[in-house]
Amino acid sequence: MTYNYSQDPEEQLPDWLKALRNQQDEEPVADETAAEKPAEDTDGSKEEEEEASEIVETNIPQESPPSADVEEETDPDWLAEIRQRHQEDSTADEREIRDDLEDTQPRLISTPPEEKVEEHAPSDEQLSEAFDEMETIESPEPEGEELAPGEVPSWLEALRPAGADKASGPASATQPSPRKERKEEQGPLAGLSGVLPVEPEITQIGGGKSHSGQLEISRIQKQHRSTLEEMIAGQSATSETVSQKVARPKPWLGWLVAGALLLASLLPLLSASESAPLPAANTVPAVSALYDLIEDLPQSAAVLVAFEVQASLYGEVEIAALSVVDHLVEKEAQINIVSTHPTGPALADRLMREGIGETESYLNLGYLSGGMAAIRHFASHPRETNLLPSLWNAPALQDLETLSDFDLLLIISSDADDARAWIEQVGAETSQDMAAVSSAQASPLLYAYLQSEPATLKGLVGGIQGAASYENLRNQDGAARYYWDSYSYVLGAAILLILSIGLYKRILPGEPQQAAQSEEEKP
Amino acid sequence: MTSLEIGFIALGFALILVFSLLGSGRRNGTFREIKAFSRLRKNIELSVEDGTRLHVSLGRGGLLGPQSAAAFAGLNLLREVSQVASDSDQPPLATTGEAVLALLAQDTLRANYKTLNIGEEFSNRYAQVVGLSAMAYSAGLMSPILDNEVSASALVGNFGEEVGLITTAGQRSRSFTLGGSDGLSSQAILFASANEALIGEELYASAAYLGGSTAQEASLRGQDILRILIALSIIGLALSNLIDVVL
Amino acid sequence: MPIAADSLSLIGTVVAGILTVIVLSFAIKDNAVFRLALYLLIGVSAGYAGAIAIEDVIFPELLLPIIELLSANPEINLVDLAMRTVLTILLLTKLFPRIAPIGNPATALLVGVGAALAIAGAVQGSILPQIGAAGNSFDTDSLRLALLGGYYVEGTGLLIQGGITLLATVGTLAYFHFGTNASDSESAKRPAIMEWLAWIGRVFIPITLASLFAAVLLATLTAFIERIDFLLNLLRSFTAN
Amino acid sequence: MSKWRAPFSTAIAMATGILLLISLFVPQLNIVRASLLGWAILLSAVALLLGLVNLFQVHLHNIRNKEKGIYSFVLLAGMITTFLITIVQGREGVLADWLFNSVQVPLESSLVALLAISLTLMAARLIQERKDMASQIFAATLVLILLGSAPIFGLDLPLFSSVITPFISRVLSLGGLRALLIGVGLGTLATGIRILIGSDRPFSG
Repeated sequence: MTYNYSQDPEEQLPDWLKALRNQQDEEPVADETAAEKPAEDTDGSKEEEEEASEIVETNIPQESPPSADVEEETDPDWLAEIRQRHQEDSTADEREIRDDLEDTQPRLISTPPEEKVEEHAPSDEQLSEAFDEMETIESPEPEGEELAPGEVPSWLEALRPAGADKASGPASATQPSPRKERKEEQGPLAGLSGVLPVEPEITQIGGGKSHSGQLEISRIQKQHRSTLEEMIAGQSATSETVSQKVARPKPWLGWLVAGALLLASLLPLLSASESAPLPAANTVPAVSALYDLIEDLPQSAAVLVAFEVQASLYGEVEIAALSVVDHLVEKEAQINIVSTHPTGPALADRLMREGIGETESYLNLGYLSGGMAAIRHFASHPRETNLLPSLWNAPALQDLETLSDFDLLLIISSDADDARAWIEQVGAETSQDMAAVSSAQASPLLYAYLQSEPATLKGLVGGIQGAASYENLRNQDGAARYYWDSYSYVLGAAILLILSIGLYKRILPGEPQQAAQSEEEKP
Repeated sequence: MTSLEIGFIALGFALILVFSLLGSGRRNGTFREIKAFSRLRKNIELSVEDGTRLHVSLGRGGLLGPQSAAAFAGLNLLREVSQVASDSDQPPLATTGEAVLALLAQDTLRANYKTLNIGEEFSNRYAQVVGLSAMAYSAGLMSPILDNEVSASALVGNFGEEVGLITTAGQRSRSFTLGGSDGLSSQAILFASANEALIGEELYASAAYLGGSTAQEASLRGQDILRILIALSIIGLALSNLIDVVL
Repeated sequence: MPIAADSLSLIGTVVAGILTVIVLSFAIKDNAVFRLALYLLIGVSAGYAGAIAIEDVIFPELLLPIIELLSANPEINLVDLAMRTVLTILLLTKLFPRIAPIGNPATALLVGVGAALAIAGAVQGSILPQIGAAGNSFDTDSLRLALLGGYYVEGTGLLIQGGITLLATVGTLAYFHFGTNASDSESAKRPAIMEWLAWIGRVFIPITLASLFAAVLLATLTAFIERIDFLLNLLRSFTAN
Repeated sequence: MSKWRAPFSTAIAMATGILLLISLFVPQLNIVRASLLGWAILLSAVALLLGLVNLFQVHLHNIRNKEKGIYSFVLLAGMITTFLITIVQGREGVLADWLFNSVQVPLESSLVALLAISLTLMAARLIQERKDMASQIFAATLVLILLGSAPIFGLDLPLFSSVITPFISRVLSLGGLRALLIGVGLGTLATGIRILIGSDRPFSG
């Protein structure tokens, strides 16, 4: 991928940076191109490349008449070209209609030069000329060394708009300066007549330079032609197009997967089997660490539970969390629940009521609105947040002023980002002990925090596996044990499905291979 | 914040400012190829030519957290895409799962419509909130994709596991999907299912690769320098720790 | 009303069961009822989120102070309340495309806050802790113990593990290097050493992504089992009755 | 209009961001931080309501134009009903709780269950259709990890569960994971900085 030299990126520099940068440009560049050329750009060939590619966008300004926003809305060249082409097409369409309705005399619309240019914008005939032009430009490409291949990417080559073609072609290479003047048309100098010659645009578009008027090619034909060209435009383009059209999944595969997973989960549930061995206790240090943290809590310890569970993964997180929360209840900890998800408090209630069967031993502080910002605010000034203020006056919370006053912060999370936000924000404010119960999907990421230096997370129970270990540690069967056999069978079925569907075409001879992704940079 | 954190942030500022001022992107030449962006361009181009609708999905990350950066990257991409396609037969559609993002997407589109002098054609419906929870968001995206209302989707922002449903819909309707997320799990899903996936920090480079500003390119240069410094620090730390143990 | 609550709960369970079946039916075939369920979800979740936003934020943070101000509560911070009100009004202009730009300062404030939090979060939460962790790739505490205790095989194992982790980190970092010294796309490659390290990154990135994918798959498989169990229990309770 | 407004908004974004950033490490500026965060939290809640209005407008438009009218009708009916009930009863109200637990939770959970099928199929298709090195490494790693994640069909595979899978997750993938986290952090940092120097202006509508 080539970086676009041809645009004018400074347009988007903040004003104050622009000013600084202009000061920095020591060279007394007289014309208005000064702002566009980096002072240190001394490499001649680079300059040529820049100029050449800048010429490509010669016609861009005409498409976007200066408006209030123009100073910060500069098209990158490739986008501008596509749009220009599109607009030319529509202009041509409009013209066709107009020509049908009225006479064929081109009407010159009064003031802005841009609109004049549009009036001269291609009729079918001009388009065909432009198309011919495209051919003449594309063919000599190899010899134009100053036009580095990267300057005009191949994908753009096939769809090069007429005006741009003219501008970037060998003929226009002799007149680079109009481009620079036109470029300023979008900037603060827009509208200054001395700076903006209109004529070159008209001559370019109006087409004194067209090489032939052989075939009249309609817009649609031209589109077809460009599409065809694109299809045969070279090896890389072909492989991209092919890989893009990956086959639609066959419906029966979906049925097969659904059916197999359904069966695999149902059978153990129906037979209530508990034969699959649970992971051995003490084999996962992170799980043991959380167990020890809770085991070592003082009597009636104050625990803050950040309940960051979304409704979608509630079912899975519930299985992971039940044993840990039950352990807390067993230790008679005072559980205080807070959530930055609107649905968090309701789900926390559901977990405590339906899962644990507790309605008394916890306080649901409610919804902490504002995402990470609110966590930060809460971490530094827990009493100043919008959580139900009356609850802070509850006897259990009266002595708690900061998060450090809690004995443990337990994050129950379905998503790594949410847990991350707590770890980051609370970690920045206090050295509070933090542990997490998470969905299996979040655990690899949280594992990285477990191992960070200094360790920001002290313990972790991830998914049904973590819960199974935890239950084993507590020597109490729970939800994880209940689902463990099903899990084992479903996992087995999934692996079988992945391998059999994935490999059957390779094993069976004679099956045509599906489109393959190319082996390039994709990591 | 520790002085190390402050120093790191200051270094980041300094590098990006210096590279912006020097306009280094021009001087130093090219960036490595990221195929996803080339293919996105091709699809933008095809979509404009065919008069079909492009879809930019900005994810569901709120602005009040680190996910905001992914959302901003998505907005930058939307800006680039809408500049070319806003006045086509089917103007691009921006969807979000976060209300603030929808407002910003509307702002971005509105600005482009104004620039194209078609401001009166703008409607807030071109930047929609499609659902306000993770799954509702994916639900809101599945329908238009399944019904082929969009020809190509660029999913650039903060996504979670729900992105798998969106790409599944894309596979079923055979529409092009480019995906980039700041969430690593969703990156893994996108890698396996999207036509093109942006991995790691490639997501944040989208605007620079599609022709963004000097500062956007400068920030890539700055990131490169910071990354090298980080790699060197890691190696240095690891070796010094190791020597400490051995001695 | 215990009976009404029971019936509601029973109806709720049945409704939940039906909705579950409808959603899972998509695996067989896309169908109109599935689409209806999707739209229902969008509507219900949006309505819920909107109500919570009013109840938990807008009312206590804006409306209540205004009410208290009207009832002449002297403790209200007038400047703060005025700012909140003005910003809210500015943001509300976004409802109307014609005057929407008036609300830009409000969104700009949100963007500024978001940017600052992103910067702080990235540095404090991701970059520096992970640099520290990667710098300790060799798990020096365990290594020291292994060497002291004469467990040289284990020590060598730790060294190899640490080396692999370190190489993976550095290689993956190198993979993301954007800049090249080339002037055209044909030769747009990273500097030689980067290219070499990036190759290592290209091996390790898919490994990392696969482990993340596996984790998501395991989570969703568990959720799948939970749903099937829910349906099974529903069916059992009906057959039992 | 936005010609004069964009610089003003840019200044606000820059000032707010820089002030907040400074206040994050200067404890004396706690009041500034609290105020800015408080306003931002309120604004995002107000924005959520605007999002609701947007959703309403879009689907009302669909109903009027008879584009998927029935779907949009169901959406609006669900939205209005839930909104009103939850506002009137509060989150803990019987009907609000019912709607949440009997409609939203099962729908969302079932979509995740559906995702299990999709992801399985996705992995299979990846093996089937992609022949590049990265995809093959991905597929092989995935299968190896899954084999050791739990007993397979009730049978523990000790080589996988106690050697291979832990080695992959804790050694092979950890380095890449750290680098990806650092990379995302760097991208986040750079994007944030671009806003604070006034270069990226996503609010300039």
